[in-house]
Amino acid sequence: MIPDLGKYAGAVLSSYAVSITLIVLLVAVSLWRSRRAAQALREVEERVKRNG
Amino acid sequence: MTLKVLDLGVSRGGVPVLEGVNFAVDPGEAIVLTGPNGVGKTTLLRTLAGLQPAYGGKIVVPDPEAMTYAAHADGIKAVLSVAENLMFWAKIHGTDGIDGALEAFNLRDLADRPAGSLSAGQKRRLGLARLSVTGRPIWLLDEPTVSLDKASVTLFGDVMRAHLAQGGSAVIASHIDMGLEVRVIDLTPYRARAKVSRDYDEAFL
Amino acid sequence: MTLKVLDLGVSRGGVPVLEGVNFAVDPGEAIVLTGPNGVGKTTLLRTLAGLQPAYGGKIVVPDPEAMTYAAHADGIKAVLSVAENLMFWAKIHGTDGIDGALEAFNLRDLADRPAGSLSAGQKRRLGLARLSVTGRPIWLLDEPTVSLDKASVTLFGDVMRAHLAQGGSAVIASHIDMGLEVRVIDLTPYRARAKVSRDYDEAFL
Amino acid sequence: MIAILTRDIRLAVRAGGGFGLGLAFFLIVVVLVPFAVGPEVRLLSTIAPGILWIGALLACLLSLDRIFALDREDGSLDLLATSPVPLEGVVAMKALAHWITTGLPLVVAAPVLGVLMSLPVEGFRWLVISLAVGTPALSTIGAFGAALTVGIKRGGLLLSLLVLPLYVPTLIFGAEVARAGATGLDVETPLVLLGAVTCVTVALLPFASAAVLRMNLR
Amino acid sequence: MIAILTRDIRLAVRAGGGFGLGLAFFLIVVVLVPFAVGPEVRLLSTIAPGILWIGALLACLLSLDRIFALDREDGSLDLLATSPVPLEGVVAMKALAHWITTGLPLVVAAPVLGVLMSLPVEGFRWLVISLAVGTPALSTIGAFGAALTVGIKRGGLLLSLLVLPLYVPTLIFGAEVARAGATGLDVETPLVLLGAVTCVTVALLPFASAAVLRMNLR
Amino acid sequence: MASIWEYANPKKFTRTVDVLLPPVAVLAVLALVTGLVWGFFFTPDDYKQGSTVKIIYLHVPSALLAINAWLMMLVASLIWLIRRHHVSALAARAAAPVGAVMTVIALVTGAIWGQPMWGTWWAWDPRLTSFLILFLFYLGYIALWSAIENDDTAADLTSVLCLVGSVFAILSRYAVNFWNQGLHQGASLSLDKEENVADVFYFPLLVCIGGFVLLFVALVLLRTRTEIRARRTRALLARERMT
Ligand code: HEM
Ligand SMILES: Nc1ncnc2c1ncn2[C@@H]1O[C@H](COP(=O)(O)OP(=O)(O)OP(=O)(O)O)[C@@H](O)[C@H]1O
Ligand SMILES: Nc1ncnc2c1ncn2[C@@H]1O[C@H](COP(=O)(O)OP(=O)(O)OP(=O)(O)O)[C@@H](O)[C@H]1O
Ligand SMILES: [Mg+2]
Ligand SMILES: [Mg+2]
Repeated sequence: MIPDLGKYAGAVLSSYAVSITLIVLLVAVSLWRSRRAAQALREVEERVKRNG
Repeated sequence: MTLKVLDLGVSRGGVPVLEGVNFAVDPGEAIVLTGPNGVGKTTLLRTLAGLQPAYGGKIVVPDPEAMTYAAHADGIKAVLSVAENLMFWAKIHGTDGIDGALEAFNLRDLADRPAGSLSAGQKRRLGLARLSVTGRPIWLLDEPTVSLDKASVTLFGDVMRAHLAQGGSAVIASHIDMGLEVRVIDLTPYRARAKVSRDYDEAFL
Repeated sequence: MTLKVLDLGVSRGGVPVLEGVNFAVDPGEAIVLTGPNGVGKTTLLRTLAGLQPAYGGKIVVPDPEAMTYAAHADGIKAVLSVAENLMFWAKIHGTDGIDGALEAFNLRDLADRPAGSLSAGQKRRLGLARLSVTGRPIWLLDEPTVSLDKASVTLFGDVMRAHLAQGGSAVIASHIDMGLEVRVIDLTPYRARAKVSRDYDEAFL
Repeated sequence: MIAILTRDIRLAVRAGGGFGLGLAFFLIVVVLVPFAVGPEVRLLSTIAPGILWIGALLACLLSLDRIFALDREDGSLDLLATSPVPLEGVVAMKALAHWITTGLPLVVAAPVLGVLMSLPVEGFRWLVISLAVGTPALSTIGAFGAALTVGIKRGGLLLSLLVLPLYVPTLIFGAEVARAGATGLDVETPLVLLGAVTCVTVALLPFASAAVLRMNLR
Repeated sequence: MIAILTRDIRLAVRAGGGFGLGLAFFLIVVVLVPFAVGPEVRLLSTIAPGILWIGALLACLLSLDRIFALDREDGSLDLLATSPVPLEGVVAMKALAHWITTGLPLVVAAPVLGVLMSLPVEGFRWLVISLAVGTPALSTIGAFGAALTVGIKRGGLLLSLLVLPLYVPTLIFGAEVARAGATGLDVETPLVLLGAVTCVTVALLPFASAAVLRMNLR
Repeated sequence: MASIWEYANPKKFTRTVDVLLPPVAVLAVLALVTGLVWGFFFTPDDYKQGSTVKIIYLHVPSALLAINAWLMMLVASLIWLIRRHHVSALAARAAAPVGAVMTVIALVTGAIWGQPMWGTWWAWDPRLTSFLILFLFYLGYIALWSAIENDDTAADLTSVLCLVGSVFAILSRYAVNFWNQGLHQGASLSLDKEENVADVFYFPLLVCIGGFVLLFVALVLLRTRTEIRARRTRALLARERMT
């Protein structure tokens, strides 16, 4: 499956691993924060609506 | 030099604190702002002084450089002497002589003391003495008599009367009675009732 | 827990400020120290609290850890919330619960606010609330009601009365009447008359 | 006591300081050196262990004034001094909090910066070990200096002046370990000495610091 | 305006800071380097110009937070902002005062420290010239950083993080002049560039700093 | 015609993001997967660089984005300073961590590439060095944002920092070039066909760049919306506490 990378396999694979991990982390953190912010806002807005 | 405040709104930390404040202070007049802790006296004074932008309404004053502001932090340098501290502000404002101010606040004996070694009340007197050397007509004072003993409160009252007699004016925030016969404005009714808008803006409220 | 002061002398910056001060404070009793600015109230309180050595005389107290001191600087961290600030001092003093203190000084609504965003009077209330969480019987207070509005002064009076009723005591420096019926000691007569001695010692006076 | 530790760490994190900033400073010093001495790899790798140690030392130094000065300004120190917690404990906890927020991140980040300075690969391990053993001493000594200058407004420079000479033994042994490690020489002797310096300072200096603080509060 | 200059200098002198401390820090950094990298003269004289520049830069950096933070804390900055003096003038005067108390002593003392670092004698002149031309930029850029962080308690580390990248061009050209001078190469190009950087920063940055200060006072 | 500034209304912007985000995100994932799979599995090795040439599909797009993210922040900062639209300031804030991560990816992949190609992880080559400085600028920018409590003040200050920082970044680039001539590749994506990398590498690279750009857009939209909501939450909470 994985193409023959020769003696540079370590370099190529590790750079893909690092980059993809970083990107996935960034996306995950962004999504998580987005969800939390949406949730917090919803709660506050509901409270505001109830209390006028 | 009339200071007019028209429908003024002030905010702190992005939140409206007071709104719809209206008053005018004519030369020779002083007003006292009162209201419970946290109502927004300090915020209002800082806005008048031009240190922060108003949130709504208008401040009308012929010359914004006519005002001077004195807060809890007096701009006193601990390592400079009392006289040196005053002299600096006199030079900055291009006025001459600090003798009058030293005299008025009974600071002559302390003139050569480093300001850092003054007691709380003595420091406060120095802070008030700075007002006289600015030579500006409109004073904005935030709790000026804090830590002052009775004699010093009287001194302050005398200075204030002299200032008003010369056509000066003052806006004073205070909780305690200073023995001045002046107009009192209670800020409690002007508390901001920030409206929450659906299509948010105005910093998203 | 009676605090007794015997012929006490205090000094500041190496200069004697007060001498021959005598008084005793019994449990359930509070005294107010007055005197003109610079007479030495703050210095006396700091000496009582053990923050600086006495210059002469004696402070008799069964347990030096029975006292707690509150000055203008309240030890408030701007980035911590009101509750976090109080909680820290409660933990340090091994007492439990800050609810009573929050309640007593009407800070419940502000509990989650960062302390840096409080107004002058609100900050002062937080500083006073710290006293309750220390759980100590003898309070040494330096101008506690500065910046407080009338309602808060009343709150403070209530807390003080409750403290005294529980057998606590207090030494308070103040220029203004706090609505407490207590013994007042004027420090003016105790001003130090520094004698210059020929064979100098005592830091060369 | 734990309350002091957690409070100090929380304060450091909230104030935007926290773990990141000491690290960033370390990084910057390391980046600036090549700009100043030129980009030749041979030269850089020779001076790398020394410069990394100096960088760590300065990063530590710059955050020292936070240990006591803030607490002094807002009156907390007066209150802590009259609290039931012994002042020695306060000092030790504050030094520990300083180490956790400054020293520890440096130890972790050192290898990355070693790469920037072309440090030979064999040197990495010893660099990290020397920093791990040495930085607690830096924080403890720093707390002592901070206690000495606590009464002085913006005593930053004076503090550096007082503390840097005290850092010399730690620096010499620490850099020696890192240097010997990088060139494959014997690291044992300097490492033992470095450990000894750290042990002695950590054990004894908090008492001196507490005494100094008490004098300063008067 | 002159009043601000004299006051700031007087404050620096009275606070025990003044001329001595920046200098002392410079000295200490220079003294520590041999401890860290080892005592070989050849190595030291190669890195001497760079290390001296880094020392100057750090000495400058450490005293930056005094420019505005103290005035902010005690309310002077509010009062200065509402005074008849334009804020740009205040910033410029304060940067000048900082240069006089920090940069100027470094320029004067550099040759002495050059001796300690075995700098070749021909390099002295260019070291001094490069510092004289470059340090005003350091103070002005520093004042900008100090204005940015004036609202932050103990923003020392953040200040360094913000300011050091801005120092890069000055450092590169300055160290290049000193290095080229020491090895007898052409100094003219980097010197002209260094001068240009200084002129531009000194002429423009005070406006940015004043704007930033106004934003911070709100 | 409606003015573009209408989108400066946070509510309107949020709604637009709600509509725009899913397709952009899907496209980004598609392009990224296509480009990376194509590049990793179906391109030959370079005769000189061997299989390491595959790193180009990560290195070049992230490097491009690292620079362009800063440019975007600069533009957004200018809009905030001149027209005072909050969304613009928040977009700059949202982009900074993305740009910083891109810078890290470029640095790390470059370092890993450098080991086999130049025999060293790191060299003080001008392009590398100026990237490191860019990273420092990102760090300072993010740190300044998080250190200041008042949102508007933070927006003001970081905007000015971005402006001044850009000028100094260009100056530094110049200075660094003067200080050292480097090892690093020159531009190889110019329109001039002659100088380009071979086509086999070129097309998957273009797809990857497209994927990274789309990813950047999606992330900035998402994070800006988050910032807007957080800001509104803060404002509502503050108001609630006040009354
Ligand atoms: C830590 C090390 C490295 C860093 C920080 C770095 C950074 C950069 C930067 C900033 C660009 C410019 C993107 C642009 O402006 O268009 C770039 C492009 C490039 N880099 Fe690197 N690089 C590094 C190592 C390497 C190595 C070791 C190689 C291969 C031998 C390499 C090959 C390339 C190529 C082929 C390009 C595309 C050139 C172009 O299209 O402009 N890089 N890199
Ligand atoms: N940074 C901030 N963020 C949010 N709210 C704030 C901030 N700073 C102050 N406030 C709030 O703004 C209100 C007005 O404060 P201000 O200091 O003007 O009150 P004040 O009338 O001067 O009170 P005092 O009599 O106690 O001095 C207070 O309720 C305070 O809690
Ligand atoms: N470092 C110092 N060196 C010399 N004298 C000092 C020093 N600090 C304070 N003093 C003086 O000591 C005296 C006592 O000061 P203290 O602060 O105790 O007065 P106080 O009674 O609390 O006054 P206030 O009512 O104004 O708070 C004052 O006259 C003050 O000027
Ligand atoms: Mg107030
Ligand atoms: Mg007092």
